[in-house]
Amino acid sequence: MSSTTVAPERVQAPQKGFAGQSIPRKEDKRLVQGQGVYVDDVRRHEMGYVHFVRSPYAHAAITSIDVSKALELDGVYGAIIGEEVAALTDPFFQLSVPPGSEIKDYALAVGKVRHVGDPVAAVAARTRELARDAAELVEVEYEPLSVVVDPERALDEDAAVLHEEAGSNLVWSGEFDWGDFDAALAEADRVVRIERLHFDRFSSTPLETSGAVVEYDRGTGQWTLHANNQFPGFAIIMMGPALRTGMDKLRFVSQDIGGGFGNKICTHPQLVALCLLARKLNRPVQWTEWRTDQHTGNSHGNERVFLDVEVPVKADGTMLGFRCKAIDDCGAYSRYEPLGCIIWAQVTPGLYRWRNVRIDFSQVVTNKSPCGPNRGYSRMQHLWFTERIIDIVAHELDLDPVEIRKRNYIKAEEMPYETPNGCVYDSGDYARCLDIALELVDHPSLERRRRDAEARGKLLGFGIGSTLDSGTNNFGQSQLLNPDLQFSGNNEVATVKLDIFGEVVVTLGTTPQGQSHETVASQVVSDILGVTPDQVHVRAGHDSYWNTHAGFSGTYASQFAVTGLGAVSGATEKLADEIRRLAAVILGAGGPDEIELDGGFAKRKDNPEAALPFMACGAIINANNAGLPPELDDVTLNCRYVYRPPFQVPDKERKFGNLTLTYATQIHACVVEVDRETGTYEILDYAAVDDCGKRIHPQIVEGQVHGATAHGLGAAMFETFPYDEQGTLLTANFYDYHVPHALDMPPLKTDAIESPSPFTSLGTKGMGEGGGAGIHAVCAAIQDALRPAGNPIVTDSHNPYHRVWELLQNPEASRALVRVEER
Amino acid sequence: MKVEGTRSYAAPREKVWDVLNDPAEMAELMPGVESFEIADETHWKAKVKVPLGLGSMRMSIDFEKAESRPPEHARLRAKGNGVGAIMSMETQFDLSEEGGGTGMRWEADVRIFGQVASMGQRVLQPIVNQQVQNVLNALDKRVTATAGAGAEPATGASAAEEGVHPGSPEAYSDEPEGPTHSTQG
Amino acid sequence: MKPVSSKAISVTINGELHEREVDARRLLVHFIRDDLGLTGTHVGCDTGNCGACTVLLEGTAVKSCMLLAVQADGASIETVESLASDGQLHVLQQAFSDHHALQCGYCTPGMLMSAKYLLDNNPEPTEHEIRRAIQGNICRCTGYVNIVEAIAAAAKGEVSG
Amino acid sequence: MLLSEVGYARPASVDDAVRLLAEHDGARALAGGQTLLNVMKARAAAPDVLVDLADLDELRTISRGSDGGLELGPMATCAELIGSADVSEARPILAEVAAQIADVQVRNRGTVGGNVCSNDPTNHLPPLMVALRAEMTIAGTDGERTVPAEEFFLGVYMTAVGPGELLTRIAIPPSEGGDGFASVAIGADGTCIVNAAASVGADGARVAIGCVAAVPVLVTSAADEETVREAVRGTDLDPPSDVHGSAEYRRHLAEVVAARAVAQAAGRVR
Repeated sequence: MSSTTVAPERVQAPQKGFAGQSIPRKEDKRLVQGQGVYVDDVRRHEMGYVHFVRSPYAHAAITSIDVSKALELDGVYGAIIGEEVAALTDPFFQLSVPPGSEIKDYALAVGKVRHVGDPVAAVAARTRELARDAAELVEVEYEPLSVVVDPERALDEDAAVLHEEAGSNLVWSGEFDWGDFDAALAEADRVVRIERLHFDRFSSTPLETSGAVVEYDRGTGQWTLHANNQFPGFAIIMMGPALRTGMDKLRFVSQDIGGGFGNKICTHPQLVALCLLARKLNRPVQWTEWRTDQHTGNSHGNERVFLDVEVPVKADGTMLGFRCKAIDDCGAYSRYEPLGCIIWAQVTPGLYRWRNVRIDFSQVVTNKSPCGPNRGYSRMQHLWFTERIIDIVAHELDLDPVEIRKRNYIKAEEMPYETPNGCVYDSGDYARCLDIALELVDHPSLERRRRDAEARGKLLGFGIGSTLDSGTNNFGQSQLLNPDLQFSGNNEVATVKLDIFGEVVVTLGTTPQGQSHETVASQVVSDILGVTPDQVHVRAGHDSYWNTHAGFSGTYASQFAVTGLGAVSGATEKLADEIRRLAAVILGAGGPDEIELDGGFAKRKDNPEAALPFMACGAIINANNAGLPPELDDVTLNCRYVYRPPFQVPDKERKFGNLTLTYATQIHACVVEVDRETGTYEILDYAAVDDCGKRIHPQIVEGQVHGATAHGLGAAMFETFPYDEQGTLLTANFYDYHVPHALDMPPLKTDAIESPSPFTSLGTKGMGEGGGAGIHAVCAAIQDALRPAGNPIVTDSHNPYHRVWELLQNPEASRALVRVEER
Repeated sequence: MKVEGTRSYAAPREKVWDVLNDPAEMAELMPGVESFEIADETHWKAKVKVPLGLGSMRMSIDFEKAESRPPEHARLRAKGNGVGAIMSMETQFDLSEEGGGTGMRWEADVRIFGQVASMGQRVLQPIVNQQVQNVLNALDKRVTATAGAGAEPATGASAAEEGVHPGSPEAYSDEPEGPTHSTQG
Repeated sequence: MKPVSSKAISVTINGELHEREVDARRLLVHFIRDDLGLTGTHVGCDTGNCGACTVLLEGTAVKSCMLLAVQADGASIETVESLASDGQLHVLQQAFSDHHALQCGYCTPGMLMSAKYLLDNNPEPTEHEIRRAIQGNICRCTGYVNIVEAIAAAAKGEVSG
Repeated sequence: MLLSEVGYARPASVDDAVRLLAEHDGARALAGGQTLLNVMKARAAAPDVLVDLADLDELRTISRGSDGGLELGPMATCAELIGSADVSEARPILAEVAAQIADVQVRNRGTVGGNVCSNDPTNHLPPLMVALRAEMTIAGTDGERTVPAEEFFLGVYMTAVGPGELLTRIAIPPSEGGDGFASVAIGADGTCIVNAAASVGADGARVAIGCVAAVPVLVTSAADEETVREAVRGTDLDPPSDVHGSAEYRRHLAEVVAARAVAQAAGRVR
């Protein structure tokens, strides 16, 4: 059985109340019975099923589109093509400065297609099958153009340009220069140079694909989108101007969402096409993305190349920083981009005391699926890079990977720690987490196990992955990319009310996709109101008409534990205060301070017998309010709170400032065994130690650790989105894109410590995106294992068996990418 | 994907040329041709049902004769549209006299786009080889038959037998006359 | 005998007989979801890999996206909606909740049906047998850790409530 | 994904099935459907008529042949192969390999006949059939014929079962020694990158390698590792490259898994 260790002595004892306890999950009862309502479960009378016609070419001019044969098919309701979209909508707002800002991105391809799977038309029909049949009858003529697949060639003189308006395949570029890298070079005893590192393209591919049922109300001009978009705040900001309508005309509704992992943020193009179709056909339209479409045309994680890396190192192994040129590939369109060009800076030095960092960063478009946030967005790529630096330097200088980490880790006593670019790491004890991870994988026995493996003809290796999960963005960082952007800070909303029969009703602005918000919110609310979680009704899902919708509403970027719960606790405190004020008047107490909330009653502290049940409170305000004194005029027992984290706008000149509020730690340790003959390998032992501050629900936190780790291991071993030279995706479905199944996953050992965040009211930190640690740990372990086989260097984040075999066959090829210069 | 090879026919070069350059004759050679339409001397169209074992794939293919130097060299372009697949092919061959028979050097550059390309990448190359073999075998049979009764193919092993369906062993044997070299490209 | 493009079929699902005319090409999963409105059975892929559509056909676990509805004519099928009875969760459902074996819940119905098929045929599975039994079901949230624990607990009858 | 329109028939006898297959151009037998329906969902191939073999119980039997070998009905599922006492007595390798195919649900539906007749180059059973010298009986409107496994597989998705024909029986001779199977797959029991099945008897090793060509590649040699490897090298394999492995990697793995399969088989010689 997978061992799951929880060591209570390491964790603070649960405080009084429900927060800190693993209570039964509220969501489960409906979900285990198949009673969840996911987007494809939503039905509307006479709705049309939509199928998108997609490009078979990676790059081609559209010379003609003819939908007439499709429209002749019995049961087909209608179609829409790019030209119509161009006439009826404006291009989506671009976040970049020139040249990226000039990109014209529409709901359907206009004039040309830029990746395989780019939608060129959409048809709606009576059944799913008919919609598919009709899509096949749409005749599209293409003039194929030359293709840009390799991001390192995208800016070549002779490279085809995807977006002529931009005049270049560059989306954004900029210099980040913190500390004094030249001085660090001068101070170094050695400089380690790495020619090229590559972070591979993959995505966490939620099991439920994207989709929506869209209705249009002619009378009010309002669209209702039953959509599984996980960041409606962003979608509405993108869609409103494109559709030339007001924000309030776009109502987003969701209940259960089958996983998101960031991949359901950038669905706004498809949603706009559906809005147009619903209006044009005057009927509800339904779209569920096919898995193949999800892979070819939705949202991949960004691919990134790190070139000409230089790492100045002192004789004792202390690293002074690094320099590199990074090229990020965002696929064919910049939909959430270029935010990935700055998000990594939340974790600039990784977990290390590196003070001097210089990165020349550029982002390019290529003829591949557009990218978007993917669990660990942009930080994952960067943290993989910092971990590779650590392990390659250790490898080359023959330093122990544990020792070099401990020497360079930021220390617990240095917290809160300001990074070279002004981010403030709130709390954490990396070395302690590492010690626990080492203990879990029985690190002292490593050399013995190595010999045992050798005796069986195998190569055993050990690797560490250390990452940070930065939670609660300061959207002001967008201004470091484009000073004209008017985004900063962050927010989330919740309302908590006491209803007429005394029910506590909580409404969230978040849009959960499996993160258990109903449960966790109920824990926080019940502790404040003195009721049990069972007595707290948290509305399932999200509805932007619920008055709990703010500009940044949604669930992404490890938001909830701080931002979402900040809103919940703020609203609940307001409600508690109102109840106390009401009860003080009714019970004749001296003031609200003399009232306590306990067991569903508001009681006088000096006389607990004088108690007003919540039901009475709710009834008085809502239904029996004659004769209440004027000082209660503002008591509604329906309290809304917007949580705003304490952020400043960063310094645009220096690209300096605090970009996120909290930093959760993940330290993973991994033992692999490689088969020399075939390059196949197996993870024999795996430990994940997490520190996300105060845990409201440890079991849920652990579940997030398991899931994020699985994503990391999948990306390390199996999951990749490779393209051939004509721009065809080679893993367009789950047959070729191998997602780890139960037999592929090693037993996971988990443990946790709690370093409460000093910056959040509950001491919590956002978490859930730390899976990148798995990629680093596997890379490091493979590199360690292969040491006796020619000492190759792992330079790619994705290491399937054949790549490991190639490292074994030709270790020199990778060794040639690394040089150590003695000073 | 490039496939190329050489082949010998026990028929005079003019005979082979005639078959290869007559669209109607070629239509006979291709498996699964359902209809055929000649637009002009250098352009013709075919609707085919490519037999793929698990079922067939319908495709409409436009052919264009791009280059023609009788009786030794010709180059042909074809572009096919099917469900989930677009095929573009450029093929050329050179005929030389070989004793009483004809030697042929041929090459084809085949590109497949669309869903089939991503789903079928690991089998596309052998499938393209199979299809090319089909055509070559049928050609062998055709020129041999029309060159006169009793004439044996120069290399007998590859002659298709009467009544053998497109999945016949002859069509896919790994003999040297099949594609001798394949590269992704 | 002539091939038909649609057919009247009768299928017993969760004990209830359903008679419908269906196109020959309609997949069983769409028959269950769209025609009968039993939306607990999910679709997660195009290729028969993910197992979210797993149902029991005559007591045997199958992926309902790799069967035509007409193939199920005359058969008896159980879906996730059959598991709980009289408001009482099935032991597997309770164990999944106890062990936090679900997050987004999308794979859960298929996972439960695969687990039920396992325990119906092997009441005391080893961990490896459990993992083999759910190998055809992809979960993207849990890393399977808690799912494996939940099935083991259900097999032992160790559930709350 | 969704199928194109298709005709459907479920015949009650093998004769009816053969007649349906012969009468309809573009008809295809539907066995377990675990490959065929997926291909049809993608519309990568579109049979016009599906002839569902579900009611043909005579195609579902597993029994001992008169020679002590096995007679497999092509409609026997992988799960039935795994659970068969006859199989575990006569040629247990069949059950061992069937247990590595895909997953529980697929093994419950997927059939032996479907696996061999689809002949995807990554399938497990084609090389095994070749290694075990299986004999395939094919019925057509003109009667039956029997084809040895090594002549049965003709190309990707192509077998000796022609239009209007149906595979009706697979005969596996009794073991003359030991059998083995080895593969390198994507993850545990995943799609094979290269696989090999071997049978070792008095006359040496017979090993069939899958995933390296359109059809299983048969190699015979002495049963020691070096000779097997040399024999595999001697076949001049030209395997395809794809996302899961280069041609070079597959060529190398072919040697490794062939040697491993033979070693397993040799270790089981009684």
